[in-house]
Amino acid sequence: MLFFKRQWPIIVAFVCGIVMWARYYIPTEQSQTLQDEFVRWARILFGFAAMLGILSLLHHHWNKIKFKRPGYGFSWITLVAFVIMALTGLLPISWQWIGFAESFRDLDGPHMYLFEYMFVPMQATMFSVLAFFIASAGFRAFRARSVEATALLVAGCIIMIGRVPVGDLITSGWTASIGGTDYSILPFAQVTDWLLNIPNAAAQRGIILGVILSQIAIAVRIIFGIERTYMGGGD
Amino acid sequence: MDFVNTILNLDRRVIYTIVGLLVAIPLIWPFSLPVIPTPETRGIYNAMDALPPGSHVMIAADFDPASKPELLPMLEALLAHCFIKDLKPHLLTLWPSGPGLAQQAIERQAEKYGKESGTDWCFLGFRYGTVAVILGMTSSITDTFVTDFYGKATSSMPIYERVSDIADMDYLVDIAAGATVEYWVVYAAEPEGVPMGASCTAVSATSYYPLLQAGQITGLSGGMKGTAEYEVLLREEYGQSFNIPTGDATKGMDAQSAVHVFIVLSIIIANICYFISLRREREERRKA
Amino acid sequence: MRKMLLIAGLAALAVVVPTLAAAEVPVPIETEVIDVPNDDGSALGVLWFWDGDAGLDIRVTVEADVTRDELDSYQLTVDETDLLQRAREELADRLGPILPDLYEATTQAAELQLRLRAAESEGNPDAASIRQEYWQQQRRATRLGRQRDKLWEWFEGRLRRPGGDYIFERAQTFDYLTATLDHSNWVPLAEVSGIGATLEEGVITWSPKSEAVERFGHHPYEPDKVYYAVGTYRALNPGMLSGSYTNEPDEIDYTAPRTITLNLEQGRTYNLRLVVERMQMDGDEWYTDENDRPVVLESATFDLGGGAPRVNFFNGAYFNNLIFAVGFAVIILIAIMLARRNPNMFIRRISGLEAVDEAIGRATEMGKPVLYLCGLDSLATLSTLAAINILGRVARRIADYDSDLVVPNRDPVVLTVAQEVVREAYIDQGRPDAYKEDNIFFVTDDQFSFTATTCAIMMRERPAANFFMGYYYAESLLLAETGASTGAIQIAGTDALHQLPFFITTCDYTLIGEELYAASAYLSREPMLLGSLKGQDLGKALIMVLIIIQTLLFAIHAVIALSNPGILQQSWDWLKLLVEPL
Amino acid sequence: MTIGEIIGIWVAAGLTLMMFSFIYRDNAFFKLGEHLYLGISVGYFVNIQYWQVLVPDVYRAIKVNHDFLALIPSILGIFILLRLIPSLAWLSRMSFAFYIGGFAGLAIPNVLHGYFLPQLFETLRPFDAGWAGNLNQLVILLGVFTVIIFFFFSLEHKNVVGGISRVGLFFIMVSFGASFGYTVMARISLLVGRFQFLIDDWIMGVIFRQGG
Repeated sequence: MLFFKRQWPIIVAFVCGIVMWARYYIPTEQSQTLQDEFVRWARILFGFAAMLGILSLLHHHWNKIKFKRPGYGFSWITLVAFVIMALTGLLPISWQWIGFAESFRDLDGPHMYLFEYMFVPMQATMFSVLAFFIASAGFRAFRARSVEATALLVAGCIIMIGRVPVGDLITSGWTASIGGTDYSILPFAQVTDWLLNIPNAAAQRGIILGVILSQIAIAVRIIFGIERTYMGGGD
Repeated sequence: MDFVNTILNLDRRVIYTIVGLLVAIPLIWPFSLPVIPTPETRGIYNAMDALPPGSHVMIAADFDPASKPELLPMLEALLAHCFIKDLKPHLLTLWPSGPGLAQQAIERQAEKYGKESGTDWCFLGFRYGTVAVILGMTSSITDTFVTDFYGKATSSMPIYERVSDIADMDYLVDIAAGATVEYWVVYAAEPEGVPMGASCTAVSATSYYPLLQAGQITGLSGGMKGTAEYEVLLREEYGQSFNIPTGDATKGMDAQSAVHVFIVLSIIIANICYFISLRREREERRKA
Repeated sequence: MRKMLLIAGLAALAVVVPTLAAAEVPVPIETEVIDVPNDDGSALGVLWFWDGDAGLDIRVTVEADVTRDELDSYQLTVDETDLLQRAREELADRLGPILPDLYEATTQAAELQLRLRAAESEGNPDAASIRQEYWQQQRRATRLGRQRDKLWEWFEGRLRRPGGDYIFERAQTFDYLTATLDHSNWVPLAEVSGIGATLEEGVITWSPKSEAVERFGHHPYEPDKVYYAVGTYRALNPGMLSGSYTNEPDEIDYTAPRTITLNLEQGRTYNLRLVVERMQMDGDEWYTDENDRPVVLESATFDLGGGAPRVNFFNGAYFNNLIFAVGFAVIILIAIMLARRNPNMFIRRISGLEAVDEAIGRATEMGKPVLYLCGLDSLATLSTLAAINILGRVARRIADYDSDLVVPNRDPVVLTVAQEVVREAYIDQGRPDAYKEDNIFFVTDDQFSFTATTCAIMMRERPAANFFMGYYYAESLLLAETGASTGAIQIAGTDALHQLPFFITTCDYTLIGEELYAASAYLSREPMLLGSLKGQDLGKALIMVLIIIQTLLFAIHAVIALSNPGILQQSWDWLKLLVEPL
Repeated sequence: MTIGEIIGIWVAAGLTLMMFSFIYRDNAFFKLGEHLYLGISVGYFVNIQYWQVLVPDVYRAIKVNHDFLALIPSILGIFILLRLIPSLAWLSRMSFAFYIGGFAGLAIPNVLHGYFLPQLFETLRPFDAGWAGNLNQLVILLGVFTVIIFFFFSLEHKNVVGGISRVGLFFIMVSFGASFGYTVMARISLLVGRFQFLIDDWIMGVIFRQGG
């Protein structure tokens, strides 16, 4: 039993990993079929893995209510909203009464109505709140504490101006004529382009090459059974 | 309290009010700053525009409502571009909360340009698995998406008469709020040799410049500005003949500019005040 | 397509009198049919050379002979034919009454929708009743549509055998092939040149359709030669030929394709020929007649010989990939093995870590607590593990200095591990009595509520030092800003690239990306982390060596090789073998 | 505009303001909104799950296409769900090992081919783009090299190496600055989007009944 709990998953990971890796270099039809079938299975597995997240979240809120943990009232809201949203989509309900009918195609019904008027505004607002905090942090916390932070802030400000229409306006607004050609005094747009396309691309490439190496390292660790975090705790 | 201390201890609510006003006022009374398209966005536009009519374009709408203002107008502009040029878009999403917005966008545009689902376009919907889905489509689209979003069998659609996998596509666009651009490049565009463009949220725009620089993607549209540029490019060329209204992203550019200027100024002013106060502190310490 | 085949027929005539035609169209002087290397045995490669430029007005089509042998594999057995016949009849019986209704309902719904929209925009009071009617029709159409789809599903289900064999499809293919062979044994595999294509020495320099370019490859033994890969041909749809193809929705088979793509069969020998045609020109483009078809002036066919697609068992184009992949894997495994033997491998100083002691010292001086966050992710994330490792070190220092450590948590599992690590640290330093379990607590798992609570703690207790290690999302800004406004020393470490800028501008020290892993490996000395860090370093060293070589080559070229510009190209060709993705 | 839409827009506007109340401080309205959002989104995902995974990949595959091979991943999928039951949690390892192992194997050659080699290739390309292009390429070469040195942990950052790594750090900072500017832009775009909704759809469209 212990063999199936501990060694067996490692063997499975090793075999799957090596096979999927080696098949890449083999161009036959069977090798392609192998990958297609694996990918199809994986798709179904991904679906179930996503369900795991949903179930554990519901479980968490259910427990909160059951043991009357602080703030359990809010968990009721989550559960009720979940049930309504789920049922409207799973059951063949559609808007039958006048007034609601024309706003959505019959295919959608109340499910898409809730999506449009509740899910979308709340998710969209969640992160837009940060705009206020960024502005306040601009005053209160973004400081040029060191040379590095200064470089960062200067580049950031150039991008912020150069990547909106104001930057174009400044660039084309103030020009000086040298030898018949107009040169911009404050070429925000050009400097922004250069910053993004050259130094930024270089730094990102350096980082990416490193990240790819670490991705490969992790993949190798998983295949050879050295990295086992995916197995979870317990024996 | 003098100026320096006032700035350094400015109440949050003052700043919040200013930001709120700076966003609201340009939206009510726009001053219509000109949006000048950058070469990055042109890279996508030109590649799309050069495709002969009847070409197949795969558009992945990998975003959710959290980045709706940045990317939904881009999706609509791309779809409009496809329909204007008689290209056949294959729309899908790898994000579970993506289908809702994508559905609205494609139905709106298809209705406007009078295009048929199944012949002129196909909305494949969503499947779990990200990389698994992309890899599946490199071998067969109709096996990966057996049915489209509306539950119709894809294998019997006229649009899949001539194309079977990603390699048959003439162009790929990923509209991404996350890291999906990498997956599309690594598992689809690069191995299948299909040119690709990327439209992403501003947050991740910088990380795709190496891809652009190496020619792995033909163009890059970052955030609401990129979207506004695309809208402007489309309107410049087809606005009159197809009656395209000013896009939402273009309308938002005034407010965007105003707040940017405010934030840049506030960072500069606050830093100057910070250094003045630092020097004062040092002087006081020297005195003491 | 029919016309196309007629053209092919004419071309066959032209062979009989080659002296006439050959003077008009370019003659390929050397031809060869090869198996396409590195593929799954589904394509043949065709090579040909021109004497000079072929010109814009030349169309080239590769054709293959397909004989009736091909039909055998699609032939249905008697039982299958019988089954198909019965299923078809039953389907027709059941669909019969539905289809006219469905057609009517959809047309009416579409009509009503237009009327409805018009009525609404005019503010017509009838709009409500039209809407009622529209919805009635729409619902009817949906219901019938669903019935039709169900019937199709049933039909498919009856004819599909386990393992994916779909009788209906096979029968169709059989019909397609029969129809094709009734016209000719020669089927076009590919039309190679379009408008503007120039063919020089068998190399297509430009082609109007991007897909065509991908079909070119280099000859495996003579890389200067380019072949064109052909792997499919299109068979005709018999329904299409008899003119019954319509797009009406009441036809059962309304989505039937006009042609079908079939693959060349592995291992079978095909005879190929090249049809070269000179087209009538209209400026730079081919002239098209009233049927929108180009006009052929002259044509000739040339036998290419036979060839059979073969399976290859190794994709030679991926050889450099294999070298890199195996190389990295071996390096990483060896490095981990070495780290197991010697856990004291060298890792450079990391300045953020050095600042830890300073920050804790200051907190002790001021008599204030230290706040430590392990990020917002679960234990499955690498950076959370790194944060836990660093927490151990911080806790040890704090136990020495005798100040308070506050650790709010978002994940219950991380909480348990964090408590464990801190308790161990206090015991190690001989201060088990100073350990306060209540200071390491669970807040809530809601992202922003967690942030708000943590910010409230910062404002209330005013810790002298804040540590933000692990993975963060959009809340990084809120946390770091609040911390900065309380005047605390802040040290952050994360691999969340998008959040790093906020930490860098608001914190005193920041561990950037991989530095966090390095710090964790440095502190924990775990062979897996240490070994793979070392392995990756070797990989980076390789990249750096390549960059240096390239720069040196450039310098040499700039300084001495001006007299021999070929040197740079040669060395680049050599380097390209290693790094070019094919 | 229908009654349904009007009610919808009022609800959406109310929820938007509820989420905005977090600016003032963490309060009951925000918590309410947050939990409501959680419930709605989970309900939405369950639907996606059902219609886009269970129906096409499991039900349709087995019932319609008689593809009984699909049973194996379905069973493995149920194993994943058993992770919630502690005594049977170990069964989920089988499924995780299968797909995490397989994808590790898939990733190595694919990432090399699609990402690593093209990026390396582009970095090492010969200098042939005119003097401005060459200069830019030199900057890129320098940037990539110094950034890699910065993330190189087997050499002490002293003397020359220290100097080089500091140049690398400078490149990283410029790139982070760009990312910083862009992130600010993203957040403001979202705010602009919300204000567009509040002003155009709610205040102008519903309250003042103007426009479409």
